[in-house]
Formats: sequence, C-alpha cells, structure tokens
Amino acid sequence: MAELDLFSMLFVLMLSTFVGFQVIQNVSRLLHTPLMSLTNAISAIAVVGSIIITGEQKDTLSIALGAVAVFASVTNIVSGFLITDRMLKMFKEREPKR
Amino acid sequence: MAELDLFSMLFVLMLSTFVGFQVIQNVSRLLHTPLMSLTNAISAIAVVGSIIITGEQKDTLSIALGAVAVFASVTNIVSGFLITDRMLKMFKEREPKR
Amino acid sequence: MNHSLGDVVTQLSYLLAAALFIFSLRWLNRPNTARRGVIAGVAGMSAAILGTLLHPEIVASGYLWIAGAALVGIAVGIPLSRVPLTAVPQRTAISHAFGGLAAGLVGTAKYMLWLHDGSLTAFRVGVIAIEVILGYLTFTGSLMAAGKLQEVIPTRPITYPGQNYINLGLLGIALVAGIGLMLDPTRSFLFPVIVGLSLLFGVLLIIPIGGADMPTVISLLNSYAGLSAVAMGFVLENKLLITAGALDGASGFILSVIMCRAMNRSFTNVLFGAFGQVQVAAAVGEAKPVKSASAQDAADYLGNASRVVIVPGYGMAVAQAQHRVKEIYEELTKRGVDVKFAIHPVAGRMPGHMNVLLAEAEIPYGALVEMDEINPEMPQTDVTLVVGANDVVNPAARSDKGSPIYGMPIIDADKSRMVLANKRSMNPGFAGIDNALYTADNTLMVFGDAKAVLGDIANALRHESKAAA
Amino acid sequence: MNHSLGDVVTQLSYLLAAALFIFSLRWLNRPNTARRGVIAGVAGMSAAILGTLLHPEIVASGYLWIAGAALVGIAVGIPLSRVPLTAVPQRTAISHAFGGLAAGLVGTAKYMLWLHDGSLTAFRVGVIAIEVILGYLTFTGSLMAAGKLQEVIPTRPITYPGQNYINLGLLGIALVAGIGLMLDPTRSFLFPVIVGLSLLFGVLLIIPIGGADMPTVISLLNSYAGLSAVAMGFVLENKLLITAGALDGASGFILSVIMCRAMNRSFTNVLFGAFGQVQVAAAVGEAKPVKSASAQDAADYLGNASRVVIVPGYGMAVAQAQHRVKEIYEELTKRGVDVKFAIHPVAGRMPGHMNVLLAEAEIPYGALVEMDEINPEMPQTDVTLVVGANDVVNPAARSDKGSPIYGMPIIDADKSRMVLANKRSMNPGFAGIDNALYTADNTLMVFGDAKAVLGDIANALRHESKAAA
Ligand SMILES: NC(=O)c1ccc[n+]([C@@H]2O[C@H](COP(=O)([O-])OP(=O)(O)OC[C@H]3O[C@@H](n4cnc5c(N)ncnc54)[C@H](OP(=O)(O)O)[C@@H]3O)[C@@H](O)[C@H]2O)c1
Ligand SMILES: NC(=O)c1ccc[n+]([C@@H]2O[C@H](COP(=O)([O-])OP(=O)(O)OC[C@H]3O[C@@H](n4cnc5c(N)ncnc54)[C@H](OP(=O)(O)O)[C@@H]3O)[C@@H](O)[C@H]2O)c1
Repeated sequence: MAELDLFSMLFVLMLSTFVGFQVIQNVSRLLHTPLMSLTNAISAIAVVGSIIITGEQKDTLSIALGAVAVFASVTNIVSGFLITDRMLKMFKEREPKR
Repeated sequence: MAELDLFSMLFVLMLSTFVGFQVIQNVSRLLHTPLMSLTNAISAIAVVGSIIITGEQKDTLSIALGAVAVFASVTNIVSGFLITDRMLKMFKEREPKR
Repeated sequence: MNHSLGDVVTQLSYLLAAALFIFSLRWLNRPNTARRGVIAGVAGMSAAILGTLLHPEIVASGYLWIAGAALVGIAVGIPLSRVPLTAVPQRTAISHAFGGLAAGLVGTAKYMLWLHDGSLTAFRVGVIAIEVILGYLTFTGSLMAAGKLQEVIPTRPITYPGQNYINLGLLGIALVAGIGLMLDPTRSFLFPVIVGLSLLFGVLLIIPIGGADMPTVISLLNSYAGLSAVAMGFVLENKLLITAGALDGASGFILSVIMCRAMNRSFTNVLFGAFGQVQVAAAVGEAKPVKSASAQDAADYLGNASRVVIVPGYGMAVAQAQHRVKEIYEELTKRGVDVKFAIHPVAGRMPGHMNVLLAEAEIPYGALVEMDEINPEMPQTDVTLVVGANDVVNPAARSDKGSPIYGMPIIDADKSRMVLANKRSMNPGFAGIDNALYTADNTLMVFGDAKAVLGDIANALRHESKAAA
Repeated sequence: MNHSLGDVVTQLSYLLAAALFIFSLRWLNRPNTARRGVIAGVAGMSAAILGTLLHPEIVASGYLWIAGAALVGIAVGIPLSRVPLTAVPQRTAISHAFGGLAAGLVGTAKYMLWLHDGSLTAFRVGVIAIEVILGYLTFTGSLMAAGKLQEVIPTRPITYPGQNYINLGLLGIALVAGIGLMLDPTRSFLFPVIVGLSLLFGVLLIIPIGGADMPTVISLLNSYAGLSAVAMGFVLENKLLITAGALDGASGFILSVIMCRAMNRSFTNVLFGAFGQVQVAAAVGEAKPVKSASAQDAADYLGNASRVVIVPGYGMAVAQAQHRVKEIYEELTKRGVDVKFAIHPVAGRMPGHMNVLLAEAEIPYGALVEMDEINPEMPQTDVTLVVGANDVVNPAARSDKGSPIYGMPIIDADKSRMVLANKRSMNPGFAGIDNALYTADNTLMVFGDAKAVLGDIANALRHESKAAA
C-alpha cells in the first residue's frame, strides 16, 4: 500500500508545490508579515497526525509524545490565526481611506 | 483499489484545477490563439489510454477502437504542437524589434 | 502490491510529463519564453508516451498496431498543421472532435473489456459513462462547429419550439441510462443507448447556435474535451490524464469566459440564445446614402494625417491582407505619421486572432494597443482605417438597446475625425446586423477586397514619397 | 479495500481542507480579501480536525487526552497571539519550533509503534528519518533563532575553524544512520542517534549566523517546517499534510529569497557567511563632526518644506513610534505638505514589518511607496525624515566596496536636499557598521528615543499651526 500510493503522493507534492509558488508569489508585499503567520497556522496541520497518535492510545510513550505534539500544534493554530487576523484588521480598516 | 485510489485522484484533480486556472490566467492576450492549439496538443494525452487498449490486444473490437483512438490522438499531438510552434515563431522573431 | 521496475519508470515518466505540461503553459505567458513552452510540451508528451510503451501488458503485435495507427496520425497531423491561419478555428474544432472521439472509444473499449472479464464496479461504470458522454458529445458537437465555421453547414441558428427541453431531455435520458448501468453493470444494452444519445446530443446542441458564436462554443467544447480526459484518468486510474485534462478544461473555460465578457453575453445566452437569427430582419434596414472613396484618395488622407489608427477585423484575416497592412504601416511611419493598431478582444474569429496575423506580417507588437487603452485616444485621431472589421466598430453596441450586440464594448472608430472603412460590400458582419458607422458623415467607404485595396493604397503612398524625393 | 462511511467523510474533509487552505492564501493577495483568507484557513483547519476526530482508531480515553492537550494549547496560544508587533519575529520562530517539535514527536512515535508491531518497511523508515531530521533540527534551530532575536543569546556570530565541515559532517552521520536503519529497521539503537544529531545540528547551524540574518533564517526554517510536514504526510499517507506542508515550504522559501535579494546576499552567504562579525572592527571608524538639531528645529524644517519623505526603520518599531509618526503625517498634510513614506523591503526585522506598523497607526497605505518608486523622487525632496532606520539608508551600500552591505539596494535619503535623522546614539544598526549619512553635510541628527522625539516634533507643529490660526 505504501509503495502503491507513493506515486499519488509524489503527484500531490508536485502539484502542491506549483500551487504554492504561484499563490505565494501573488501575495502583496504589504501583507508579507501576515503571510508568515498565516502559513504558520496552516502548517500546524501536523495536528492531524498528532491527534491520531494520541487517540489510538497504543502505549504510554506514543500517548505522551502525541499529547505534546497536539499541544504544540494547537498552540500554533490558535496563535497563528489570531495574530494574522489581528494584523489584517489594521489593513482592513485602511481600505476605504486608500 | 478503485475506491482506495479515488481520493488521491480527487486530490490530484482539485490541485490540477487550481494550477490550471492560475497558469492560464497569466497567459498574455497576445498568445491566446497559440494557447488554444497548445492545450489542444496537451489534452491529446488521451493517447496514453489508447496505446494501452491497443497494445493489450485483448479482442478485435478493443484493438480496432484503440487503434482509431491512437490515430486520433497522435493527429492532435502532431498538428497541435507543430501549428503552435509555427505561430510562435512569428512572435519570437518580433521580440527584439519590440 | 509492489511495483516492478518498469512500472516505477512508467510512473516517474508520468510525474515528469505532468510537471513539464505545467511548465509548458507557464512559459506561454510571455512571447519570449513561449517557444520554450512548446519544447517542454513536446518533452512531456514524449516522456508520457515512452513511459506508456513500457507497459508490461503491451504485447508484440500490439506495438505494430500502435506504430501503424501512429504513422497514419502523423501523416494526417502534419498537413493539418499547415492550414492557413484563417482556418485555425476549424482546425481547432476538428482536433477537439478527435480528442472527444479518442476518449469515447477508449471508454467504450474499457467497458467491453471489463464487462467480459466481469471486473465492472459501479464506480468504474460511473466514470466510464461520464467519459463516454462527454467524449461523444464533444465529437459530434465539434464536427458541427467545424462545419458551421467552414460554412459547409448553414451558419444560421436552426430553432424549433421546445428545443432546449428536448435537448436537456435527451441528456437526462443518457444520464439515467448511465445510473441504470451503474446499478447493474451487466445491463449492457444500456451502453449503446448512452453512446447514441451522446452523439445525437452533440449535434442538437450546436444546431440552434449561430455561426458567430462558434468560437465561444469551440472553447467550451475545448473544456469538455479536457473533462473527458479527466474522466478517462479516473477510469484508467491515471493521474497524468487527470492533470492534463484539468489544464485543458481550465484553458477552454477561461477563454470562453473572456469571449463572453468581450461580447457582453452570458453562457446561457450563447448556448441557448440562438444568436444571429435576426440576420434577415436586421439586414433590411433603410438605406442611408453611402460616401465612397478611391484607394488614391485614401492614400492622400492617410499621408496627410499625423495620427492614424488601424482597426483590423475578420475581413483582414479572410483576405490575408496583413502584409499589405504592414506596407502601409511602414510607408506612414517613414513619413513620421504616428500609426497604432487597435485590437478588439474578439476581432476576427478566435481570441488573439489579430495578434497572430499582425505578428505574421512582422509588425512589432509594441504597435498593438488593446481596446481599453486606445479608445480614449480616438477623438484625437485624424484618420481611422477600418480593415474588414464590422461588429467590433459598430456604434449600435453603444447606442441601440434593441441591437443583438448592445452592450458589447467596441472600438470607438466613429469618434475619430475621419474614418476610412474597407470592405467588399455593405453586407453585415458575423453578427448579421447593419453598421451605422459606414453611413456616418465622417466615414468614407473604400470598397473591394482588403488585399487588393490596401495594396493599391500602399502603392499610392510609395509613389507619392518617390515623387516627393 | 473499501472505505467505511466514516472514512469517506474523513477523506472528503481532507480534500475540502486542502482546497480551503489554497483559497486562504489566494485571498491573502489583496488587503480587501485578506481577512476572508483567514476565515477560509480556519474553516479548513476545522474541517481537517473534525474529519480526523472521526477516525475509527481513536478510542474514548483518547479523546480525553486530545481535549486536554488541546486546551493547554489554546491557553498558551492566545497570549502568544497578543505579543507586541516588534516581537512577531520571535513569536514566528517559536511557532516554527513547535511545528518542528510536533513533526519530530509524531515521527518518533510512529517509528516506535511500527517497530513493535513489526510493520516497518524501508520506505516507511526512510520517510520517518527525513521527517524526524527536519523536525528536530527545525525545533532547536528555531529556538536558537528566537533566542538571538530576543537577544537572550549573543546575537554576534560565533565561529571556529572547520565549523561548516563539522556541521555538515554531523548531518551526514545522521543521514547515514537513517540509511542504516532503512536497510535493517530493527537496528533501533540508530534512531536515538538520528534524533540526537538532528537536535544538535539545529543548534550548531544557527550559532555562526549573526542576529541581523535571523529573519532570513526564520523564513528558511519556515520552509523546513513545511517540508517536515510533507514528510509526515508521506509517513501517514495523508495528502492533506503534503499539500499544506508544500504551501508552507513554498512561502518560507520565497520570503527568504526576497530578503536575500533585497540584501544582495546569497543563501550560502547568509547561512555560512557569519555576517555581522565585523561589528567591532567597523564600529571603530574615524569620528567626523556630527551636526544635531532640536525637535523644535526639526518641526520648523518640516513645516516649511513642500515635499517630505519619511523613512521608517527598525527603530520606529522598537520605540513603537508609529502613532507619533501618524501625528506628524497629519499635521504636515493639514498644511498642504506632500508627505510620502519610503518603505525598504527589509526595513525592520521581517518582510512587510513597516507596512504592518504604519497600518496599525491608520496611515492610509496609499501613502506608502516602495523603494524603487521613491528613489527617483529623492533629489526633489526637501526634507527626508529618517526614523530609526540605519542600514537601509546607508550610502556605503552604494559606494564602499569593502562594506558588508555593499550592493544592497538602499533608499537614497542622502540625495534629498536635507536629512533629519532620529536615533538614540551614533551606534550602528543591525549590520553593525557605521553610516556616513549621519555625518553628511546636509544631515541633522535629532537624538533620542523615536517615540519621545517624534512626539515633541508633532507637538511643536501643532502649536505653530495653533499660533498661525
Ligand atoms: N474573435 C473571437 O474570439 C470571436 C469569438 C466569438 C464571436 N466573434 C465574433 O466575430 C465578429 C468579429 O468582428 P469583426 O469586426 O472582426 O468581423 P465581422 O464583424 O465578422 O466583420 C467582418 C467584415 O469583414 C468584411 N470582409 C469579409 N471578407 C473581406 C475581404 N476579403 N476584404 C475586405 N473585407 C472583407 C465583411 O464585409 P463584406 O462582406 O462586405 O466584405 C464583414 O463585414 C464579432 O461579431 C464577434 O463577436 C469573435
Ligand atoms: N526586514 C527584514 O525582513 C530583514 C531581514 C533580515 C535582515 N534585516 C536587516 O535589518 C536591518 C534593517 O535596517 P533598518 O534600517 O530598518 O534598521 P537598523 O539598520 O537595524 O537600524 C535601526 C536603528 O534604529 C535605531 N534605534 C533603535 N531603537 C531606537 C529607538 N527606541 N528610538 C530611535 N531609534 C532607535 C538604532 O540606532 P540607536 O541604537 O542609535 O538608537 C539603529 O541604528 C537591515 O540590516 C536588514 O538587512 C531585515
């Protein structure tokens, strides 16, 4: 199964890389700081893996490691999205005055 | 296997659509005619399926259908790429004069 | 399941091909990288084909068949790539037809094969149905479109009451049949029904659409062809097909949207609006006197102007007059006249049509100005030379609410100090409607075939400058 | 293998999440759609988490653990999102550390689990090794970076002979250990070796890099964090992780490239150039007389100018002086003075730093001009007000081949008719080098903390206008 799916995964990786480069290149310079914190939050998607490891409750070690991983990821998600929105609020309000 | 891979394929479709829209939107108006013939040639990738059907030589019907499909696809590949290049040559030579 | 080495190579070649196709389209965004794009495309296609030929299931005799079919394809493809630029829309339509055909045939073959070895699942039947429906309707639809563009089929829309319901009904039946087949894949009698209905639907879909809308329809069929390739990808579980198909689908879709916008029309209006019916009705307009001029006069007006705008249209393409246009352009620039070309997004018969023609005539594309940029300059323009353009300079689009092209953005030729309009007659353009520009007070018609007339103008200019020298 | 319903829902939620993440970044391209981007991001994350919680393998007690850990995460995350904007780089570094840690821990856990139930394949070990190496080196590396930015660790680069060889050697050993483990997954003693080396490598990687390069390094670590997420995706065969990781990786890479370009440096120079060593050496320059002025004088000069350009830098961020800047901006515009802000791509400590601060102070971003557009206007500028900017206005970058920032494009403040420079002392900026601008003949220094000094200038302007009224 791993090998079987390998090429699908490589395909997804290749396409995602293209999407990533195109999307990021279009982000206005004005917003590069929010961009950093937003991608931050998005890459905390590692939470998915952490949840499964913790949830399976296979053995103490994996539970411990998983729980820490969940904590770390959730921290990134929460702080990442909140701070991005906090920064963007400032820009948002400027729009009309532009 | 079909079901198993279904989601990989949906993923690939989703990502490819994003790539497609982003890439095409960046094509200069100047080149919309060559664009039509180039995508034409690329979509003749159906040749892959046709080759397999024909090559397997399972039964007369599939051989016949496959062969016609190969013919049709190859026609598109050849004419598509050739005419695109023919058109682009004209632009290419203009570049310096710009 | 482990991969054999050959299999791994195949998969990698597909991955490479997909990446190359994306680069190919990326590089097409600027003229100076565009040809690299073609190279990438060819490389990608080669990688895909070589990778496929490695497929273990392919038997010796198979290679012969493949080679044979490929050779015929090459033999047909090369001449098809040599068509004059005016025939490009037809060629495009035909190749969509071929694309759809290939998808349909592969789907059919797959269904038969899986039916026999009993490996049909509901999922497989479902995606095959989609592939086949899209493939065959693209096939017949594109043939019809090509016929209308080549004018071997009457370009006028043919309509009858309840038409749209009948068409949608047919499509509905095909879909129902597809679902029936999914529920029980062995109901093989349903398959021919699906095929037949799709072929028929493709024809009926185009019949009510006027010739002027064919380019838009072609682009739409382009995206259908792409989608059928995507469906084939799902059938064969091949991700390269999905990616390439999606790229094609996106391109077709975007181009048709651009055209609709430029004509201020909606998709539904294009597909079901039976645009172009009004032809007869409109053609019968009251006849306002027409002032016409000789090529010599035209040359004088142009020669003495300081600002000239040339508006090329479909007529220049038909007459292959772009090289004469170039001569005029050079003569005038020699005399220090400022000459610009006003390019309307839907001038001609396909997106970017005029750009290709003028590029062929080696006119530097710095001189080509898009509609939105040139319009503000029109009032300061001394002479506007309209070469076989009609609808794209028809003031009715601005003023006459009743006109079928009302709201379509146009090039404001009528606002320039003087207009020289070249066409062969007072016949309408593709939209089939009269054009008040030709009877306007500041307009002089220069009748005749664009190639001949512009040739004369160019010569006249040349002699004058000789005389002057 | 057939999917259970729950499984299908999970997969669909992942598909949706991936699409939403892409939209999220697409909408970030313009300020007026940017907040929609955040909403899409949150929606995507929620979809992904809910989909994951449906996972059949998760047992009841598991949910408790997850909830507990999540609550702690929320408790820590909220304060972390409230940090002052000047601390954003540190916060970013810390969250990269967390991201790397999560990836490393998941990889470790997976290895252990698969080791016990004997389902380790060479492929799995390979991707786990990559995930773990990237994860842990990002973890320690980012912590080091955060420390240097917070200046709890000496920002000066620490170097010793053969440093780069030692570092690369360590990484090499880790990789070899990884390969050894692939060949025989049961050699479990190799795993701790890999982990340890990665952690150590992260530290040693940052030690020789100066504080001024930390922002670049952070962005680079950003893309490492993304890549480790990608690797995790390969381990867990989860395509959402691959997509999200790739997006993150691309963003980090592009931002660091932009910064390197704006500093005219190469990646290798940033990573191994030990930039910032020269600090002491350079600081000892011959002392040219410095002319300084009071806030009152500065206010007079500004008030009587007709064209003013304000160049903000890191100092404005440290002093939180953006609101005072706003006051000056308003006072001057009231008097009809034309005020523009010159934004250098690497002014401050992260890309877009100045834009955020000025936006916070509600300065319309129409007034912000990028370096390349403003430079041609500098010679026609009456007064340039430099607020805590140093390196980005250091003429040495243009003239002095020996300078470490030579070739870095700068804002040509020195070309304006007069320069008012505010900073607290003659100390160098982050690059640690002297700045001839401050000793130039057309420059007046206005010493003091930016917030205080600009406050005084704003008040002085206010009183004058009162007096005038
Ligand atoms: N470009 C696209 O992508 C696209 C897509 C969809 C629809 N369309 C439609 O196509 C039309 C394009 O407008 P257009 O102004 O370029 O063309 P047009 O409106 O079709 O007018 C072309 C004119 O050229 C004249 N002509 C034909 N052959 C000629 C020759 N040999 N020498 C001189 N003149 C000749 C014709 O008049 P005579 O017969 O009197 O000579 C005709 O009036 C629009 O209606 C547009 O909506 C274009
Ligand atoms: N933005 C990025 O993405 C990025 C990335 C990598 C590197 N960097 C580097 O960061 C530097 C940015 O240049 P920059 O000109 O913005 O900043 P800078 O060169 O670091 O200079 C900042 C100046 O502000 C002054 N200052 C500090 N606190 C102050 C206060 N409270 N009030 C008034 N002045 C104060 C300091 O002088 P005193 O101590 O005398 O007050 C210092 O000279 C460049 O070297 C750039 O390469 C930036």
